[in-house]
Amino acid sequence: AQVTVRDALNGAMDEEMARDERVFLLGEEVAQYDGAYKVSRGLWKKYGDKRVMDTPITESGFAGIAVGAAFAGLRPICEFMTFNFSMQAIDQVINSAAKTFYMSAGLMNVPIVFRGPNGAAAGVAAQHSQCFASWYSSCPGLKVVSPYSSEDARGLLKASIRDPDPVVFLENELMYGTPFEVKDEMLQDRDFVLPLGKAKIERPGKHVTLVAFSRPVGICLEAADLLAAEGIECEVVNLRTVRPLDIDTVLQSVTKTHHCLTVEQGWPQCGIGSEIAARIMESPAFYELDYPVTRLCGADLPMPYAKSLEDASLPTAGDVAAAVKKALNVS
Amino acid sequence: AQVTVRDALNGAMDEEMARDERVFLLGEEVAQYDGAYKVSRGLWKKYGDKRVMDTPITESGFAGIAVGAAFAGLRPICEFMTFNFSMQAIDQVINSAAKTFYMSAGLMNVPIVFRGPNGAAAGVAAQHSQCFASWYSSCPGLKVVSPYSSEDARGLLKASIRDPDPVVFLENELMYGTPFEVKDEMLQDRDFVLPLGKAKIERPGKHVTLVAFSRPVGICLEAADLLAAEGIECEVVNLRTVRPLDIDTVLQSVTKTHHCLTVEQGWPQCGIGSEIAARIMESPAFYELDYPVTRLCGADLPMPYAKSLEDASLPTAGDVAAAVKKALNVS
Amino acid sequence: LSTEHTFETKPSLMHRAETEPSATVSLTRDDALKLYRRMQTIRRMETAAGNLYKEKAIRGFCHLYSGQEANCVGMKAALIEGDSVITAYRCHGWTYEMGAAPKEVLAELTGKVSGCARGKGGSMHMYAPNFYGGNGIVGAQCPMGAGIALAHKYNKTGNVCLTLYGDGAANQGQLFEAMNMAALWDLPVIFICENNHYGMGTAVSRSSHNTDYYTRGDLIQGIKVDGMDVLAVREATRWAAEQCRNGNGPVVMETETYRYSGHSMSDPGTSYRTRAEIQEVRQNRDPITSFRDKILGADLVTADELKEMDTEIRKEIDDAVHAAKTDPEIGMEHLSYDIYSDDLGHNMVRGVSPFVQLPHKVTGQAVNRK
Amino acid sequence: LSTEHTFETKPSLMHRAETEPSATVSLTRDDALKLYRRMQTIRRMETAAGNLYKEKAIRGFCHLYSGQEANCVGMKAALIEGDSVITAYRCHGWTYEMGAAPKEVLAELTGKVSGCARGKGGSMHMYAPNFYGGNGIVGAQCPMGAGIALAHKYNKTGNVCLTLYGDGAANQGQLFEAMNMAALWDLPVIFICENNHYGMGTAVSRSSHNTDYYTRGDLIQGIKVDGMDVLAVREATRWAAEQCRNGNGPVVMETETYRYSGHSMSDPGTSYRTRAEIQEVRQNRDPITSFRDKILGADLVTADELKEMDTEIRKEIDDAVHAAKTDPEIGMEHLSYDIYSDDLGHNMVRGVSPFVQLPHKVTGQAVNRK
Ligand SMILES: Cc1ncc(C[n+]2csc(CCOP(=O)(O)OP(=O)(O)O)c2C)c(N)n1
Ligand SMILES: Cc1ncc(C[n+]2csc(CCOP(=O)(O)OP(=O)(O)O)c2C)c(N)n1
Ligand SMILES: [Mg+2]
Ligand SMILES: [Mg+2]
Repeated sequence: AQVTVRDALNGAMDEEMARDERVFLLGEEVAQYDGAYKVSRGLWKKYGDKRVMDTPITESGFAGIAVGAAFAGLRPICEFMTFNFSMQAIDQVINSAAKTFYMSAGLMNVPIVFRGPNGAAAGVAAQHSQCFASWYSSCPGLKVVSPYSSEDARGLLKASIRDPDPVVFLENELMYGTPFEVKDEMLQDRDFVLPLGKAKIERPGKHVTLVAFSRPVGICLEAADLLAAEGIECEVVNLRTVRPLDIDTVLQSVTKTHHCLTVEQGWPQCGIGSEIAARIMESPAFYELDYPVTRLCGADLPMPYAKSLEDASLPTAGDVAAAVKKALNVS
Repeated sequence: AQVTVRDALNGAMDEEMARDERVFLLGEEVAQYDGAYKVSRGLWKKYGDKRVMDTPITESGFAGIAVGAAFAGLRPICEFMTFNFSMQAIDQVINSAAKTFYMSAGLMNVPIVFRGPNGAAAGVAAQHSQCFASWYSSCPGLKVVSPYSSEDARGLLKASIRDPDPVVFLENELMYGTPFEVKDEMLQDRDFVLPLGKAKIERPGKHVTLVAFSRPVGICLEAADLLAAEGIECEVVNLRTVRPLDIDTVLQSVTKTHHCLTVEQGWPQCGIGSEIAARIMESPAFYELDYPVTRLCGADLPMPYAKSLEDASLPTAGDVAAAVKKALNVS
Repeated sequence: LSTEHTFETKPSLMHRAETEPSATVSLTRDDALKLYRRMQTIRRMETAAGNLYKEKAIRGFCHLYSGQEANCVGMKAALIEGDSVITAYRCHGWTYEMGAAPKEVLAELTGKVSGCARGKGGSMHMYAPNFYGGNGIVGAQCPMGAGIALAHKYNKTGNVCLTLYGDGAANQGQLFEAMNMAALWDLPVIFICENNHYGMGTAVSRSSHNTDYYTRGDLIQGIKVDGMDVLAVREATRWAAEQCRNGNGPVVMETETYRYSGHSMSDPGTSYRTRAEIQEVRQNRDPITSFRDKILGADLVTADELKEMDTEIRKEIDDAVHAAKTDPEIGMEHLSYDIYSDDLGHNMVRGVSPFVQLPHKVTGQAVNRK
Repeated sequence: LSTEHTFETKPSLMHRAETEPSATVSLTRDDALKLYRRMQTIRRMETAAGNLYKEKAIRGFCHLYSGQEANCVGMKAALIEGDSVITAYRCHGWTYEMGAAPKEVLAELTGKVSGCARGKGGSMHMYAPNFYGGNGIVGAQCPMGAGIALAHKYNKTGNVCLTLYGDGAANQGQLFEAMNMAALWDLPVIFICENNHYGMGTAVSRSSHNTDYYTRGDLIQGIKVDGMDVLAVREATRWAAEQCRNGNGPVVMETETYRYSGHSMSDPGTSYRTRAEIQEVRQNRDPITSFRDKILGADLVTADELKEMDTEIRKEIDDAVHAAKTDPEIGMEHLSYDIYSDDLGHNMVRGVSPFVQLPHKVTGQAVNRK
């Protein structure tokens, strides 16, 4: 059936709340307003005040409350209205949630999911457009997930909620309304979980590997379509999880295609693309490369508001296609 | 003369405060206590309450106050007792300080320095040992500086205080007491500033390039000594600034040595080493490499407390030397 | 026509204050015209913004100030040269009050080069002299405002900084941190909570365990004023500013106000409150209508004068809308400009791929460069 | 010897509370012995820790609790099965109170495998059943404590969570955020400010515009108790816990106390306060000496008993010190274990170079895994 990413996320939360009494959702506007982006639509009606809690606009406070609740055995889903606001709470995510299991030598695991839209939306300017994938992915103790499709959204969110450790779950506002075909058996299976830390080949191809996560997977698929018309076959790797990073799938693909481009919307420096380039370099697959890894990233500047500038700040399918041709030395 | 890093930092602040009435220092314990690590020793006595301000333990509040003061034309030096605590204030650093000049289309620049010790110290465990170089360096609008020696400390801090834009200045607690020889003319020159964004070749060499910043520069120099005994000549690049990153100096060196290792104490994923690897790959110098870029980093785990584990979490000169030999294929 | 009239305002509520503003307020004919014009201009400007949003000429967020006009207009009328202001994203009215023309506001909303941030900031990031934005992160402007006040004190300017936030933002920890330091250091800052009863869809009683925002500075003196009465607001602000100028700052001020539209344009604003509630405020407490009635009743102005003024304002806004629609966006080369306040030269800013290296230069004023 | 005695304590100060704890407190002989033993054990343990630090057997930070013993001992004595506690880095006393042996505390300080976090957490990160640390970031434990209380409420356990912080931490915004939510949601949490008069080198009057910490929960009821009197602390905690258990939580509690040592061992602790000040407290308000005098005076115990107990305690601590010094550190293979609560297998954790790929497995209890 056709399912939007929003509905997939909503269904995943609904099912996991039904399955496990300890799972609850908290965040700004998640309850009575049905979520700022309506991702939690209907959940408050169904589960009530106890399980779906509207919080004041106090990220550091409610994230800390969520972490404390997880210490004490509950399974909070902590929604950030957007991940930009998670900066107010990032100390709780990193120092309280991610590090405690190790600091306690394996005593106190912290089963919590921090979720919400991440990265650029449309016309929301510099303070509301930051991608946090690379920051969070740098931190041991966290798992960092970023779904692309509705299948991803469903399977990865269910897995994240069931995961015993802190998961940062990076969604994309502009994908919420996008419908994807999801197999009926996946939808019907209440235990449909995707493994965290495993990438998915979204499209096989033999000439070049495109590595992406979240919305840029779609951009890569679009680029692959463009290029297919010219006889270039792209293999599109949807990372799904950026920590642990499924570098093996990337390496296998690169070993086959001998070319690799990474595509993300975050800033270039110390981005996910940088990490992939470095890991490829550190692996035997490196010697299989016919052309250096090319990173496509958000431009290295705060996001401008004006539409033309905004458009130029993010890699497009055209940019990807052009970079692929450059890598393959075709014109 | 021999000058410790602490005294170099102290002198730099002292001189800049004397030079520009708008410069003031605020932070926890910076005034009456002379600084938790005594970096501001004597400044409160000399400049008084107005220019050296003890704050409550409210990072987000006082960092925001500092940013506001910079908006209004002052030149605050905002000390974080350690950068671990800057996570409570990181929204102010990124969203308020770094992005405003661009958001205002060049109207409102924000002349502020955020400084304090960064990264691992000794025996302070997971919450007090994080390196923030890669996070901050990813953000356009910021400059990110990380000195190694007393010369660096003096010249870079003076430059940062004079800089019209927000600078994140990452020191290292374990270096504060380390003495370095600093040329007298540098000490006497009250306008001794080092350019932000320029690396320094700490030691020339022809076989391999070691790239580092902050304390690991010393580790590289130590490794270079070890290796020199075996006839291996390392070129040690002290980055000094991680944003803007002086990749040209790195590329030139690599073009000469054909081998590159990066050494940092932060976590590997999306680290400064990753960025350097990726940038080299994207440059013509890439084709000059005889061996892939090797990253030495903090181990991918929260910092353990026990000494033996802590020691094993950070790259040593021995680790660097072994990796160099591997790269050069010597035993 | 009379040249001056004295009105009775609803007395303010006070917290730990030794003095209080007078409830009896005098208004000159000139000021009556000025206050009316400014409130009406903001109302029309916001209505135009709403329409531009519906026409999709404005993207992203668009937080209208309609209903709250008496706040910025009354407060600004109490300020003196050099006083400064910082607020959150609901900033169109304030940007206008602090000196931007309606056209500069509307063109910023449509992302055009004639906007006050040349289209790079957008709805939430507007600036003007002594006006420090337009800030998009809830609560962040609160310590920043205290910092601006610190600069006033440091430079002994005798000025104050108005630091505005909403009832939702009022729960942010950094506000308490800022208040504590402001109180410790006697900063000339007025923390102003514009209580419009909702933070997005959350009513105050669900976000704040104490909804008397003017008392939430703890030992800091507080005042609550009718935010729908521009004269009361002006008087309360004068009182609060005087406290600060006399070294008795900071002050916490709450204004009781209301927003007519949804939180941002995408919010219909009717799921968490009734249409009747909105209607009631519009009919009985509208800041402009009530002020109009007042000044007409007091013979400070004539209906014709106001009508004429309305026509002028409509014209001004129509022109601004036209410009906002037809002006160009800033040139593409500006994508990589004004990131830092020094020219960095060529190839200094990476675009979306390694093959796109852009130049950097400074084209703005960089007011704090020297 | 009597089996029970009634003491008068200094009445607590109350804020917005309808009831208050009785100042008249009864103490059984058994409890007298127990409270004395526990306070004395902590004192000796901390003295030993200080010595170990001076011998360089303890690295990094070492925040001693000496002077504040009546706090954790009095509070713990008021708790019931299942109540929980979270505090900051000054956690040795609490770790002991919540069930860890002195040896487990001291060995953690020396980074040994017999430590309560097997040497991986160190001074600031210690845990025990229902004791959630040992947290190194000032203020962070405050919302976490509210979250633990949320879990109690959620699970209808009837338990409370004591959430401790210092007078310096009391200014942290996240505390106000947590208090606001705790009040909105009636969480069974007692926010406890251990006011030892200094946050590092900063006296309360320089960090806090309102130093009556028990009133800083705004509408939340507050109580201030003599933190040098273990009986008063126990009574106040009972009262506060009862409020929470009756659904009248949260409560803010301030204890007036004192730390004898510097902030951490590297701070001599004498630049910001006089030696005379410390001496005065030691002589006139020491929680152990004063309690000793009290229970001896009331014939609840004999001097010989206490002396004997002191000898036992000294022995226990000496043994603990010996173990802390001689026990081994955890095996090197644990460097890469227990990062996540699932075994991940081989080559899953990168060491300091790409040539070092380490295995991951779980060796701890992972109490929340199921
Ligand atoms: C830290 C942070 N969290 C969440 C948001 C999203 N957000 C924007 S405005 C708003 C509501 C603010 O309400 P209030 O403070 O009452 O101001 P009003 O909109 O009523 O003027 C929210 C939740 C944000 N911008 N920043
Ligand atoms: C967010 C943060 N900022 C700064 C520090 C450094 N620091 C550790 S303890 C401390 C003083 C805390 O004083 P107080 O809350 O009174 O507790 P006490 O030490 O007196 O028990 C400071 C500044 C920290 N750990 N975390
Ligand atoms: Mg509001
Ligand atoms: Mg204290």
